[in-house]
Amino acid sequence: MTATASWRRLERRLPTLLLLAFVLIFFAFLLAPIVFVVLVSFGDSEIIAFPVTSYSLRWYHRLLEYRPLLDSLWFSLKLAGASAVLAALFGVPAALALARSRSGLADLVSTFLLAPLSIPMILLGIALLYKLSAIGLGISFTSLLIAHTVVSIPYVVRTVVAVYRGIGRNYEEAAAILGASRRQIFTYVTLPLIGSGIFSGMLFAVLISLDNLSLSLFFGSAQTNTLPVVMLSYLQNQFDPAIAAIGTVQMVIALVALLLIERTVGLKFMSSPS
Amino acid sequence: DLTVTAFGGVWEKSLRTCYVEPFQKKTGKTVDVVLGTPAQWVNQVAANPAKPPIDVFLTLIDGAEDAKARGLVEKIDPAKVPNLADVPEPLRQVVGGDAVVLHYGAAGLAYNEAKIKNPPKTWAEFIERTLKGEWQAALPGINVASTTPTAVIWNFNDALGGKVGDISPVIAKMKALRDSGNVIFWNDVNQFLTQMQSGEADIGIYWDGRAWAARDGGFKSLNFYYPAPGGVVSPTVVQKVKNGSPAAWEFIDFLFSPEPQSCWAAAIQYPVASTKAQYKPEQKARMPKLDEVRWPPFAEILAAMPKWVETWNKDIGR
Amino acid sequence: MTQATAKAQSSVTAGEPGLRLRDVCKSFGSVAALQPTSFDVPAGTLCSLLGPSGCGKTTTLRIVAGFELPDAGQVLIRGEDRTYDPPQRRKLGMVFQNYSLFPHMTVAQNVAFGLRMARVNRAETEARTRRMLDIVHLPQHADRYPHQLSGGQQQRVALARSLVTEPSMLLLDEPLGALDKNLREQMQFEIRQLQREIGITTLLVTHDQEEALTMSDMIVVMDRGRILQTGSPAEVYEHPRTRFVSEFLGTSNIIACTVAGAEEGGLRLRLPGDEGSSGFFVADVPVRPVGSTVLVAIRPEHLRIVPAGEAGPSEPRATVSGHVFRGATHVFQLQRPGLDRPLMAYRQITGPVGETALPVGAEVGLSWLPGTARLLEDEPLREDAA
Amino acid sequence: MTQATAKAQSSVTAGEPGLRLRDVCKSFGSVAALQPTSFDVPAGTLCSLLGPSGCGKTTTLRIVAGFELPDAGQVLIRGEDRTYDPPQRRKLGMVFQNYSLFPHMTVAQNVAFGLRMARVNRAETEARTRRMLDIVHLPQHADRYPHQLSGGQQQRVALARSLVTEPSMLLLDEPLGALDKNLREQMQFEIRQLQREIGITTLLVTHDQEEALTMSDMIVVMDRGRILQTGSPAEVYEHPRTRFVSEFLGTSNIIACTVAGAEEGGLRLRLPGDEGSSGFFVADVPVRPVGSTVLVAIRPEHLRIVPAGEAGPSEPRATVSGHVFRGATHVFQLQRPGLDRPLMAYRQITGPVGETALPVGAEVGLSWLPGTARLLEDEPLREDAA
Amino acid sequence: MTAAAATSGRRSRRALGAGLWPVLPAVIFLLLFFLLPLAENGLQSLYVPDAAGKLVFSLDYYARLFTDGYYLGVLGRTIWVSLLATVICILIGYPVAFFMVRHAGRWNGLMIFLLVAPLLTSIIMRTFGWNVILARNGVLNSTLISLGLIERPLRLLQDPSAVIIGLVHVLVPFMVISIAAVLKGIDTRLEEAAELLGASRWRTFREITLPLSLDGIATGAIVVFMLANGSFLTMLLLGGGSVVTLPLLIYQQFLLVQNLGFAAAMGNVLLVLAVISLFLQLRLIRRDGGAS
Ligand SMILES: Nc1ncnc2c1ncn2[C@@H]1O[C@H](COP(=O)(O)OP(=O)(O)OP(=O)(O)O)[C@@H](O)[C@H]1O
Ligand SMILES: Nc1ncnc2c1ncn2[C@@H]1O[C@H](COP(=O)(O)OP(=O)(O)OP(=O)(O)O)[C@@H](O)[C@H]1O
Ligand SMILES: [Mg+2]
Ligand SMILES: [Mg+2]
Repeated sequence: MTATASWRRLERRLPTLLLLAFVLIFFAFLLAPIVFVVLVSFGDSEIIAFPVTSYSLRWYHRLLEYRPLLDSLWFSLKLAGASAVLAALFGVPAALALARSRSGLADLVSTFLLAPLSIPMILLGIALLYKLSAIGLGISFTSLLIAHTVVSIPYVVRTVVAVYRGIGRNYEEAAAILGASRRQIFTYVTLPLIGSGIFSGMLFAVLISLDNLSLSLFFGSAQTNTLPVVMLSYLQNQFDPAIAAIGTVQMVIALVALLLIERTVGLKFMSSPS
Repeated sequence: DLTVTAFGGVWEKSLRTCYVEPFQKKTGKTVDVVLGTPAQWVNQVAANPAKPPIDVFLTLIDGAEDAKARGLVEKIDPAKVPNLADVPEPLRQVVGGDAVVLHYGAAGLAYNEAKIKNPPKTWAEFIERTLKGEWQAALPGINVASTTPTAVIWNFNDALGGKVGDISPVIAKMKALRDSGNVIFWNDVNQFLTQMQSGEADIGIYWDGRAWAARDGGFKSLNFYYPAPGGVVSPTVVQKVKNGSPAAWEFIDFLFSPEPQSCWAAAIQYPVASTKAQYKPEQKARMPKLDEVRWPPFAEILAAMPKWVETWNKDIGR
Repeated sequence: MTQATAKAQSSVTAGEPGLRLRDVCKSFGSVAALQPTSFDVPAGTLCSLLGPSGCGKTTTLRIVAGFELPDAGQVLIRGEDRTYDPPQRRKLGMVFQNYSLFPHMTVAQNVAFGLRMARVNRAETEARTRRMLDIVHLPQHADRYPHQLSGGQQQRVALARSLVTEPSMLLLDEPLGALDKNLREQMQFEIRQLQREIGITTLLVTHDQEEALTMSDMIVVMDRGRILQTGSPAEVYEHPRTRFVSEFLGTSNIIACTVAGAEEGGLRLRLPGDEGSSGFFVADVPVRPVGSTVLVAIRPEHLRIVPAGEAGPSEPRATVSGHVFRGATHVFQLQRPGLDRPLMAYRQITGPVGETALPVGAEVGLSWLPGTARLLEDEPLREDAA
Repeated sequence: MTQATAKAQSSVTAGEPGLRLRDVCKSFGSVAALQPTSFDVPAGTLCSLLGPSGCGKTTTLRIVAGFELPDAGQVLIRGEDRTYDPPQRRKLGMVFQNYSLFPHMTVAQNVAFGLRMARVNRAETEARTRRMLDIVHLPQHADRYPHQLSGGQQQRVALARSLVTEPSMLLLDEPLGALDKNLREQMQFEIRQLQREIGITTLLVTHDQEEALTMSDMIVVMDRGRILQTGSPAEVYEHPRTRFVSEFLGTSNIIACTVAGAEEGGLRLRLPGDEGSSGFFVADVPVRPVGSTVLVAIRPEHLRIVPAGEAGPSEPRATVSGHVFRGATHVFQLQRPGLDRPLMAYRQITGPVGETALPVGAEVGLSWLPGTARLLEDEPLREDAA
Repeated sequence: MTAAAATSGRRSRRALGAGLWPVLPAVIFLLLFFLLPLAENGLQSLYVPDAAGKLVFSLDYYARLFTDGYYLGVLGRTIWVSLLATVICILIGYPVAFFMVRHAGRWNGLMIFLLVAPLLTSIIMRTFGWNVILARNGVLNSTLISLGLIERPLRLLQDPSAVIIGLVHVLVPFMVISIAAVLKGIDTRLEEAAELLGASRWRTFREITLPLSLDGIATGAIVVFMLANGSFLTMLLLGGGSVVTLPLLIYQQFLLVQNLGFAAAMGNVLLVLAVISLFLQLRLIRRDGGAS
C-alpha cells in the first residue's frame, strides 16, 4: 500500500481517533483522584499524605488485623448482591410490562416505581427504621435488604425499560412459534437481549448499595454493619491509609467480578455486534 | 448480654482490649460492640424504646443531649456505679446528670510550624490576624456537628463578648472572615488534615488528640496548642439506655475502674475521667488540665441550635 | 366470497381441513388489513397466498400463527378452534419475512432452538441441526452469528430453523425471496419434499408466481385484504375469473371483444377493429346479449404469430412494435388497430439471439387454439372499450 | 481475472468509467468475502451483479458506498479515487438489502431525509417526496411509520428514499426482491427510466436473472468472492465461458462430449453413447485434441423435441422421463443412455394445459440449431465423464 | 351465546395477559416499604411544636419553605446544580458510551471496570484525591503554571466548580452505562443509510443515533439528576459549603437540629418536585415512531 493510501486510511479513521483521544482524557479525569488513593494505600506513613515517600503493604496487613473493615465489606457485598437480585426479580417483570404498554396508567406506574430515586436516603432510612421496627423486623439483615431493594428497584426498572423498548417483538414471536413457553422465551430470548439493561440496572443497584451510608446507618448493629457505616465510624477518630486500602480492595474485587462475568456470561452484551 | 456503642478503628479496638474483654473475663457476660455514629444509635433506640437494641451509649455530648431530650436514657445512679467516686464533680454533672464523661478532648489551634512562627495567643487574636490575612485559616463549617456550634459559634461569640441568646457578634465577624478570602471551611474532620498538608490552609481549629496523632504519624510540622482563655472541651460520655439490660450498670461501673481507665488513656491519648488513672509522661505534657479547658453550656446550645443553624445558613452560608 | 369458499371446499379431499379460516378480519387502527376472509387448506397440502404488496398476506399468516388476534372470525387448525391459543401451543413452523434470527445465537443455536425448547436430547438435536444445515447448504457457517451472514444465508437459516422441528403446520412468508434461481429451485424442492414426506399443511406467501404454480396444491389469490379466487394452480392459471387474477398470475392480453352471437354451449366474439370477420368461439360461458362488450384474456404464450405471408387469410393481423430478449423467450409487442394497448406474444427462442425472423415493423398473423381465450367475469372498464 | 477485466473494458464505451474497482479485496476475520476484484462500469449505464447467495455482492456494494474500507485496492468514481472518502461525500443512492428505514421517521420523512440533508427548500422537498411516493404507489402511506408497513411497502419506501436525491450513482441491493411480478416490472421500468433520464451509473444486485437480463447494460457474474465473467446480457447469456455461468444464468444442459475431429474453424463433437454417429459441429472454438472430452452447454429452450416418428434418422433419441407445467412453458425431462443427468427441454405452451403430445415414456428425437451449443472452458468433472 | 361469552372471556384474558399485571409485585413492595413509611413520616411535617413544645397541626414548615427567599433560593439551586451536572454528564458521557459500544470491542470489560472503580472508593478518599490535584499548589495548578498557561494558581476547591467536578466525576459512569445499554441495540446500518443520503457525521448523529438512543439518555438523565438531587456530601466536602442544596439542609435538620418535622417537609417538597420532573420526562421521551 502506498504512503498516501495509508495516510488516507488514517484520515478516514480520524474521527474515531479523536473520539479515542477524548475517551482517554475522560478516563484520565475519572481515574485521577483514584490514582492517589491507590498510591497512598501502599504508603508507609501513619497518616494519609501525598507525596508518598516510602511504600509498604502495612495497611493491607492492617486490614487483616482490624477485621471490621473487611467483615463489613463482605457483608456489604452480600447485601448489595442480594438486593440487586431482589430488585431484578421485582423490577424486570415490571419493566417488561411497562415498556410494551401503551396505556396512560403505565406512565403513572413508571413514575411511582422510579420515585424512590427522588427521596433523600436519610429520610427514607429513618422512616423505614421506625416502620420496620414497628412490624417487628427491627434491625436485621432482612430490614437492610428491604431498604436497599426499595432504592434498587428504580434502577433496574428504568434501564430495562430503556433497553427493552429498543428491541422488536419479532424475536419473541419467533421463539413462541418455535414452541418456547413464556418462561423459555424469557430465559432464552428476552433475557439475553435485555442483558445490557439488567446488567446496568443491577450494577447501579450494587454500586448504590455499596455506597449507601444514609440508608444503612439506621440498620447497623454488631451483626449488620455495612462498610460505609464502619468507615464513617472509623474516620471519626482516625485518618489513616487503611481507608485507602479498603477502597483498593474493593476495586480489585470489582475487577475480579467483571472478569468472572466476562468469562462466564460475557460482557459482549454491552457492545454492538461486529 | 450487653450491647455498647463505639466508634471504629483504634477506638473500638481499645474499647475491646481495655474494657470489654476484661469485663467479660471478670463477669462471664458477653458484650457486643456496635460501630456507628450517635444519630444512628439514638434513632435505633427511639424506634424500639421497649426493647432497645443498645444498652450503653458511649457517645458524644450532642448525641447524649439528644438522647436525654427524647427520654431514652436513665439518670446515672451513683449507687449503682461505685467507681464514680473517683470522677471529679464537673464530669458527673454533664447532660443534667444523665451521663458521665468517660474522657474528654478539647479544640484548640493546630498550625503549620513551617509557615507560622508566631501563632496567636488568644482566640480573639486569631480572628483579628486572620482578618488581616497573615495566613489561610481553616474553620469547621456549620455541618460539623460536634465542633462548630461549640468551638466556633459559642467560643468566638464568647471571645467577642456575645451571649448564647445573641450570636450576632460572631455572625458579623464570620461574615467578614468569609469575605476576606483568608478562610476556608472543612466539613469533615479529616479534611482539615488534607487541607493543612496540601497547603490550602496554614492554621485552624482542630482537636488535640487528632492533631497529636497526625504529628506522631508523620506530619512533623503540625503543632497544637490551646489559645487563651482555653480550649473548648468535647467530652465523650457514657449513658444507660432506658429498658436496657440491668447488666449495663455493672459495665458502666467497670468503665470507671482505674486499671481500664489507664489502659484507655494510653490507647486513645485523651485524658480520662478517673482521677486514679495513670498516664505516660509525654502524654501528660500534652494533656489539658481540667482548668485549661472551658465547658460550653451544651444544653443551652442544643436548644438554640435551630436558630443558630438557620442564621448561619442564611448569613454565612457555609 | 362464500362462493369462492364453497368452490375451494368442493375441490379438496374429504376429511378435516388442516387449516380453516372463518370470516377472519383485522384492522390496524383505521387500516383494514384483512376483510372478512374464509378459506380452507386441506390437511397435508401446500397452499400459496398470492397477491400484490400490502394485500394482507403477512397479516393472514400472523393471525394463523397467533401473533395477532383477529377482530372477528375463527382460526381452526385440524378442526380445533385455535383463535385465541397462544402461538407456542399451535406447533407451527414459520419463516418470517424479515427472518427474525436471534442475534445472540449462532446459526447452529438458532436452528437448534426449537428442538431445545422441545427438550429433544442433545445428540439428536445436533444431528438434526446438522442435517438441516446441510440441506440449506450452510454446514460450514454453523458457528457464525447472524450479522456475519449475507442476506440469502440468513434466509436459509430462518428456513432451516422453521423446518427442523417438523411442525404440524408451516407458515412461510417469502421464504426464498433472497435466493438466486438455482438455489431457490433446490430449496423449493427440499421444502416440497419435506412437506410431502411429513405431510405438513403449509401456507406459503410468495411473490413469485412461478414458485406458486410449481409448488402449490392450491392457490389463494388476494387483493386489498380480500380473497379473489382459490383453486389448484392449473385452475387459477387457466381459468382466472377476473382480470386482476388473470394479470396477476402471469401476463395476459386483455381484450374487450363484442359478442357477435350465442352458439351452442358458448359465444362467438369479435375482436375490436375486426367487424367484418366471423370472430372466434369461446366455449362453456354464460350467455351474454349480442352486441355487448366482454373481456377476454389470452396469454402471450398462447398467441401464435407467423409472418403475414405464412398466415391464413382469416387470421387477424398485427404489426410488431417491439421486441425484448428475455432469457429463454422472445417477447414481441404487437400493435393492432382498435386496441390501445399492444398485445404481448412469447415465442420460445430456439436459435441464437438475433436470428429472429420478425423484426420490428413486420406484419404478422395472429392465431390461438380454441379454449385458450378466456372470458372474464369483470365488466369492461371504459379504457378497455375505447 | 485480468482477462475478464480487459474484456469488459474493451466492450464499454470510451471515456471515464462511472465506477472502477481496481483489485479491491476484503476479508472478515478469516472469511475472504472478496478476492481481488476489478471491473469497470461505464458512466450512465446499469450494471448488474449476479451471483449465488454469499458470493460477495453486498460486500462489493458496501465497499463502493464507503461503509467498508477494502483491505487493498482502489475504488474510483468518475475517475477519482474515492477509496477512503466517507460515504456522505460520495453522493450515492442506495437501497439496503434489509431496507434500513429510519424507524423513528414517517414514510415521508424517510424519503425526504436526503433532500433535507442537502438543504433543498421545503416546497421542493415536499413536491419531490410526493412525486417519488406516487412512483412507488405509496402516496396514501406518507404518514405511516415503517413498522406499520408490509414488507413490500417498506422496500418501496427504501427505493423512493434512494432515488429522490437523484444521486450520481445508485447502489441497489435486491431492491425489488419483496415485490410481486407486476409491481416489480413497473418498478423496473421506473428505475430504468429514471436511471436513463438522469444518466445515473447504477450497480444492481439481484438474484432474479430475468431482471438482470432485461434491465442491465452490463452483467458481472460473481462466485465465491471472484468475478467469473463480465459483459452485456446477451454476451453473458449466449456465450457463457464456464459451466457455472452457464448454469447460473438460466438453465443449461451440460453434456460431456468427445472430440471427434477438428474441422475448418471449429470442432466436430459426439454425444456420449452416440459413438457411431457423425456428431455435430461447434464453430469458433479453440482446437482440442481428438478423443478428449469437452463440456458443451445447450439451453433447454434450444433443444427441440419431436415425437420419434417425426424425427430425422440421424437425430439423437431420448425418452421423456418427466413433465412439469410451469406457467407459459412445458418443461420436459429427457433420459438418454450415456448421460447420468436427464436433459431439460422447454416447449412453449400454445394450447390448454394437458394437451401435450409427449407423455412420460414417449420416445423423442432431439435437435438443435447450429450455434446454440456452446463449448465451455471448464475441464469436465469426473461425474460428467461418467 | 355461551360460546360467544366464552370467546370474549378468552379474548379479555389474553388482553390482560399482555397488560400490566407483572408490575404488581413491585408496586405492592414499594407501597408497603416506600410509600407507607414515608407517608407516616411525611405527616410529621404537618405538626409543629408550639410554645410549650407540644406538637400541633400547622403548615408552618411549608409556609417557611415557600415564602422565605432563602429556602426558595436553595430549592432553585438544588435543581440548578442537578440540572447542570446532568447536562455535563450527557455531554461527556455520550461520546464515551458511543466509543464503548462501537469501538471498544474486547476492551469493553476494562472500560466498565474503569467506570465503576471511582465509585468504589469512599467519598472521603476521593476528596483527598481531589485535594491533591486541585489544591492551590496541587498537581493541576503546578502543571499549568510550569506550562506557562496560568500565572497564579486557580482557586478550584471550596468553590461551586469543585462541586460540579465532584458530582460529574461520580455520576458520569451512570450516564455512560445507561446510554451504552441502549446504544448497543441500534442498527448501525441506519447510520450508514443516513450518511449515504448525504448526512454529515454530525447530522447522522443528530438525526438518527441521538433520537434512537433517547431512551438511554433519559435513563441516564433520570438517574444522574436524582442522584445529584439527593447528594450532600459532595457539596459539603468539595464545595466547602459554598453550594447549599436541599438535601444538605435536610441533613442539617437531622443531625444538628434533630427537627424531623422540618426535615420531612423539605423531603416532601424535594420528592414532589422530583416526581413531577420525572413524570414530565417520561412523557417527553414517549414516542410513537419507535420500533415496536
Ligand atoms: N461481518 C461478517 N463477518 C464474517 N463474514 C461475513 C461478514 N459479512 C459477510 N460475511 C461473509 O462474506 C460473504 C459475502 O457476503 P455478502 O453479504 O457480500 O454476500 P451476498 O453476495 O450479498 O449474498 P446474498 O445474495 O445472500 O445477500 C458471505 O459468505 C458472508 O457469510
Ligand atoms: N401495524 C400496522 N399498522 C397499520 N397498518 C398496518 C400495520 N401492519 C400492516 N399494515 C397494513 O396492512 C396491510 C397488509 O399488510 P401485510 O403485511 O399483511 O401485507 P403483505 O400482503 O404481507 O404485503 P407484502 O407482500 O408487501 O409483504 C398493508 O397495507 C399494511 O400497510
Ligand atoms: Mg408481507
Ligand atoms: Mg447480499
